Amino acid sequence: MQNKYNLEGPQGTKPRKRLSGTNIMLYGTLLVVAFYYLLPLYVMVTTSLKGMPEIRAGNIFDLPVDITFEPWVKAWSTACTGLNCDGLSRGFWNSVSILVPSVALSIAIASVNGYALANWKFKGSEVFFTILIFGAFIPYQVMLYPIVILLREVGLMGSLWGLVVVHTIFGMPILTLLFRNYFTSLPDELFKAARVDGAGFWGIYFQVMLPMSLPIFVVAMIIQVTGIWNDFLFGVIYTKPDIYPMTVQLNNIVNSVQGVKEYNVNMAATLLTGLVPLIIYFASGKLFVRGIAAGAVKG
Amino acid sequence: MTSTSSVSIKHLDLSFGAVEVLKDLNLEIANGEFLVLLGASGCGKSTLLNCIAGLLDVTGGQIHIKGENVTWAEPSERGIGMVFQSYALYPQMSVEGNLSFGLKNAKLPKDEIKKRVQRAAEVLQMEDLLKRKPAALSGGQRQRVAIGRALVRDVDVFLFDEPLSNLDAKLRADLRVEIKRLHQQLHNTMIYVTHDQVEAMTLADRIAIMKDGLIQQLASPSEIYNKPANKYVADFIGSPSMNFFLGAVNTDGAPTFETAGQTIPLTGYEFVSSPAAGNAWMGIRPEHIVVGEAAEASDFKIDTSVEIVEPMGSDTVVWCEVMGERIRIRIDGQSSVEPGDTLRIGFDAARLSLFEKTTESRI
Amino acid sequence: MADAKRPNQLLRNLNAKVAAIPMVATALVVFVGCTIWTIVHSFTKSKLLPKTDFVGLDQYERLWKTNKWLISIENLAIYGICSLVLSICIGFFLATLLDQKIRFENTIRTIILYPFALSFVVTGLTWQWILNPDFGVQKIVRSLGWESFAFDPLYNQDIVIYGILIAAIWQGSGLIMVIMLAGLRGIDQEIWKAARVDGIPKWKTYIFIVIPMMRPVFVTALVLITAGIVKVYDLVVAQTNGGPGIASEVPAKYVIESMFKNQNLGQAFAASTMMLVTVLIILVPYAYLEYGGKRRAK
Amino acid sequence: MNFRNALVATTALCAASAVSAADLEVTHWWTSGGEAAAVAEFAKAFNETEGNNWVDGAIAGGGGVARGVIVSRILGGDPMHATQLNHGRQAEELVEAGLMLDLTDIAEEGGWRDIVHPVSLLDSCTVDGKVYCVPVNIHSWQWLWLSHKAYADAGVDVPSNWDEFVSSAPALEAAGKVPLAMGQQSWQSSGAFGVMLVALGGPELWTKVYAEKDADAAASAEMAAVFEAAAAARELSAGSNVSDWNLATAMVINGEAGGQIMGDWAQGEFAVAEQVAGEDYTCLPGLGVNEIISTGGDAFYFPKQDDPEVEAAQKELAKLLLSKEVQVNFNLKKGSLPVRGDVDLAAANDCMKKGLEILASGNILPDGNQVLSADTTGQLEDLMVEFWNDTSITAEDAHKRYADIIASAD
Repeated sequence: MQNKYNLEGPQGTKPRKRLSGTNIMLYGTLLVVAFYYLLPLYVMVTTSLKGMPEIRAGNIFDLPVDITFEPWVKAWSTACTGLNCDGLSRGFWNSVSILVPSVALSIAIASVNGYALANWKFKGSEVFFTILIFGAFIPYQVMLYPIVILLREVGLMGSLWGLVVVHTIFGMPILTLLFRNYFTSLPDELFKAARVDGAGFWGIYFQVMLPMSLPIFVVAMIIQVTGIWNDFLFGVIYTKPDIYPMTVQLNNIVNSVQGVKEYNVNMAATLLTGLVPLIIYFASGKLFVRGIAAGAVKG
Repeated sequence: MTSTSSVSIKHLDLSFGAVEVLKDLNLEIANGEFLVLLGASGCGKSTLLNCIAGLLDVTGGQIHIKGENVTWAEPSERGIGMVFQSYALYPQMSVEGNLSFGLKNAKLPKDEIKKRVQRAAEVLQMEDLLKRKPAALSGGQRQRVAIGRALVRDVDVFLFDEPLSNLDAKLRADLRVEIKRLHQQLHNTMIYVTHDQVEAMTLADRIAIMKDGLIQQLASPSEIYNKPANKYVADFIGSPSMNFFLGAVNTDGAPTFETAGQTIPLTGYEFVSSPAAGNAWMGIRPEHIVVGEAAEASDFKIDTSVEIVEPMGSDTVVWCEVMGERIRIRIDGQSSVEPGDTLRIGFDAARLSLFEKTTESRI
Repeated sequence: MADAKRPNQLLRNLNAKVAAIPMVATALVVFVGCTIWTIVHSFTKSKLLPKTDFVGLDQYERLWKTNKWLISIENLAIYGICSLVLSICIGFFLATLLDQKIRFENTIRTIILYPFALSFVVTGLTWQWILNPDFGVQKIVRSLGWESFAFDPLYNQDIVIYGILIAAIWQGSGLIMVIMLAGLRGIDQEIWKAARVDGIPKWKTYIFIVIPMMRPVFVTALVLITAGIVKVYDLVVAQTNGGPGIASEVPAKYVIESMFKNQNLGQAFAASTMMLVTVLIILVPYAYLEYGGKRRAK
Repeated sequence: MNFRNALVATTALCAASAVSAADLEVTHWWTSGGEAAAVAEFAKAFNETEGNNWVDGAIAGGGGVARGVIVSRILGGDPMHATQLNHGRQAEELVEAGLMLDLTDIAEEGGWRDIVHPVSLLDSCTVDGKVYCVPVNIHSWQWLWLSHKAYADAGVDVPSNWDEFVSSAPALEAAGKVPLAMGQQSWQSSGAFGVMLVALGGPELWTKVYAEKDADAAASAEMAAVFEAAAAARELSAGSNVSDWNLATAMVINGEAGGQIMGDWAQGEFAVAEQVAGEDYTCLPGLGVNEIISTGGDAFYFPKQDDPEVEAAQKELAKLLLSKEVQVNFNLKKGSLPVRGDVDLAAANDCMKKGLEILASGNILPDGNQVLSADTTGQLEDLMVEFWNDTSITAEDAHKRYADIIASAD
């Protein structure tokens, strides 16, 4: 044994077994887990790239032999519901035109609510907030029908704006909570300083709070975009076929069977519908995680 | 209302629900005075400051600033500037933006804003920092900007809410001097909240010591140190804190204090009123107990055995037991005392503080 | 004394109050108002249109005599308990795996969480496809030579709810994992150092020290999952539409079908009121523990 | 292009006044191949009229899903301009609430009472002497569709009645076929049972139970026999895993299944697959036992609008739906029977002709939807779909629950 100081026994870096039993177990388990979670995505993608004969002959785990994009084209632009054969594309644009105002409106309202609750408490504000949070847990079914009546009374039933209002209402508890917690976590002294500097309710909101809150707005946006995009129940009840969002359109296309069930088209349609939230998810990375953790942990 | 008062607080009450935080508080602060509100956390000192600033709504009483009743006025209308512990700089604005935000809200003309920002930057020696964001500043620089933000408002009353507590010891000492210099330069009224007695002693013209929403004593630093109004103030001010003995004042003949079989003559003690017999606390500060030759010359002397020695460089704190109490004695840092040594100590009656046993107020 | 005028109490913080109008309106009109409206109408015999012919508890009596509702409740209970236990166990287990300072942590977390971004409709359709006996898992296992292998949960009355469960766990366990991981990361690292110095094995540290410390995180996860369980609807509609037969019906679906398909609003309102009661049974003890407890501690 | 369409559609929604008077949004749940082809005939005919435009609002998922959407939209104050609904009791409350357009004037003008045959269809559209809907076709449930290919493969003759069908089942099973194809949607289960009731129990029993809600009849021994038969049929459908009715029909078309009990709309699927009645498939009305058909069918309602121009267009569409040419074209595609007795269906195939004959002979019953409330229909469907899918429910159990539902029906 050669060393500078002629020491005997263990010295220096402790040798590590790369392939220790624990590590094999650990990574083995993770591999199995990753497989389970990825499997459906793999099946969706491969099925959507196969032709129907190949699907009938082979099994769902085989890679496609003849890759065809036909199902994607069909799902996007020609699949039929009744006489409307414009595929999911219509639902896509409907979803977009529902999404944009809903996200903007719900975030605008919830952020101001959260700000008022955090910094401008008034008599009863906590009571309303408690009701609001409690409302997040009321099953939607309880409120479904009365809301039809409410929307009728304000003349918004079946319109795009009706659905926007519904999304704003049901997004409000979680978003208000998110913003309230965030604004509460900001140093109180900042708010005091701004008041000494003569800024009012809106002045502080726009000039002091907003510029500091970009991350939380992004988080709220992620929550809302995925939530609203994925909505099915409100879309089916509060709109009409013209403005059905993509999830409803997807369910329609999959359930409008003409002749044979075209699994490849269905899977392509399913993937297309899932694409927007998936892209948001993969692009936003940590913020997404932060968003759902923030929305959830302080529930 | 006196015309010399800058800030005057009358019968102020504040309660949060059932919790009374401030109770019938009265305080007159003279023009150009540096007043420190001192107390342990939760004593109501910051609350009082927030009330003066208008950041908290009072439950009862009045607040006057510069002769005007501002009890219901908005913070920005009160002619105050405020500096916070956490600096509270707007993180997304440059230093210049931070300084000018309040002025813009007040809709001052552009060139006036520029002039004032420039002047504040000069006073605080931060001309070259104007374009930076707060994140790019050190703690000391940030607090200077925060002071600057109060400065540009050109106000008569400055409110400081523990402005140095977030800084490390050395910076704190530097900035303390700077605030003192600023006060000497500007002659504004300053109300300064802290829990640090060194800051209070060094900065204040007067100190208000608060406990449980009440002012315990409002006096100059030296009076507070030498003649604490009650046992709480006596205990709170001074480090290490005062030693106390429980005993009784005897007025048969020359007044004496008797405890643990010892009789301490009180001949040199300045009683608040004529001495009365009864149970009382006797307090003596560690630095007022002398040893060695000086002890021999004292009004009262006694032998004691050293238990623990804490050398601190400039001086040494010695712990020993005297008359049934464990006490601290501050002696010169160069003296060589070892645990187990016998030490002769003594003190003068003039240096003592006596407090009535139940009310704990000075007698 | 130059007294300023005392501002009107109602007008104080006026801007804040104006800004809170949407919240107040939502809270009062939608969450309180609509709920009360529904409960009141659950005591009527409203059919297609809401009416106020009160019939007492008739709707509830019929509800609890209806097989479909009983099956719905039973399914909800099985689904609820299983998904609660499985989500929390799997979520916590995965979180501890990811907490082992492994390589590719981000990749693996991304893989486990991505289903959460997908809607229940997408989830349901995907798993409907994978579990299809003629094309999916069953066919593959059979083609490997195990001819008698049967795995057709979506076509088998007795296990269909577990087929839905598989999809639900796939979709939702990532969320629980992330919450648990956040909880694990929030634990003071010195606990681990102390456990190592004391020679306590890792698994024991997790079970006896870490889990008790993460109580609030578990409670959060519990509430979150429960709230989701009661609402389960899209997944069932997309995956089985209640079938085979009525073997995978759930309360939310019962409500919507009574409401719109069977045109029996009173029945729908009674069923949704029962759903609300279920949520209350879960929520009230939680709120009491979380907030009542804190208040006492103060 | 699609993008533009979507934008046009959504902007049009935002400003109701921008909708041209002649754009009519029509909702229906005809989404299968044959159905879509049939409804296209309506659209074509309507689009050919001056300046009018059919905006299709198909809703997938069958009547159960679609009715909810349709009703909630009408109640929500945002009605479509015209909609399919089964006539009968489903729309009762909507009419009573004054939400539907009164068509009495054009009905009288067009002499509907004389041309609609059987006239009971118009009666179903009439509330308090006023006409609120247009019947467009007659659908009968009572058909057994048989695949010639399946029987040829199994080497047995195509059965000519239910008993033969049951006795030929083992041969089909031996050939790897499913004797009876059944979709798993609840309305199919309930409908198939209704067919067996009419065929095996007889029309009198049916009328007593469904129309008169006679609890004793519902609990009777005759009824028990029907349940036994249904339980036997359940065994025959064990291998049928599909959900949608047309997928079950596809099994018959492909020869994977021997037969299917389904309404005459199944014919549309055979037509789309270019199969010929008598050659590729056989249809047995009343399961070949009791040659009786029910005269249910679809009707169009026109929710009230404020705009007089729209109302004019609605009435125009209403008239059009009953016109001879449209009736012929539509019903040929749909596989249903026309509601006018005076049209020439020379192009009709064997099965339709059989239907027309029975219709002419007067062996008709009303449809379940005409006599039962949606609520009772829903309860029966729930029971039937459960019974049909869960072999642990015995015929006796199901019968008992069935009798309870009928006893409390309104």
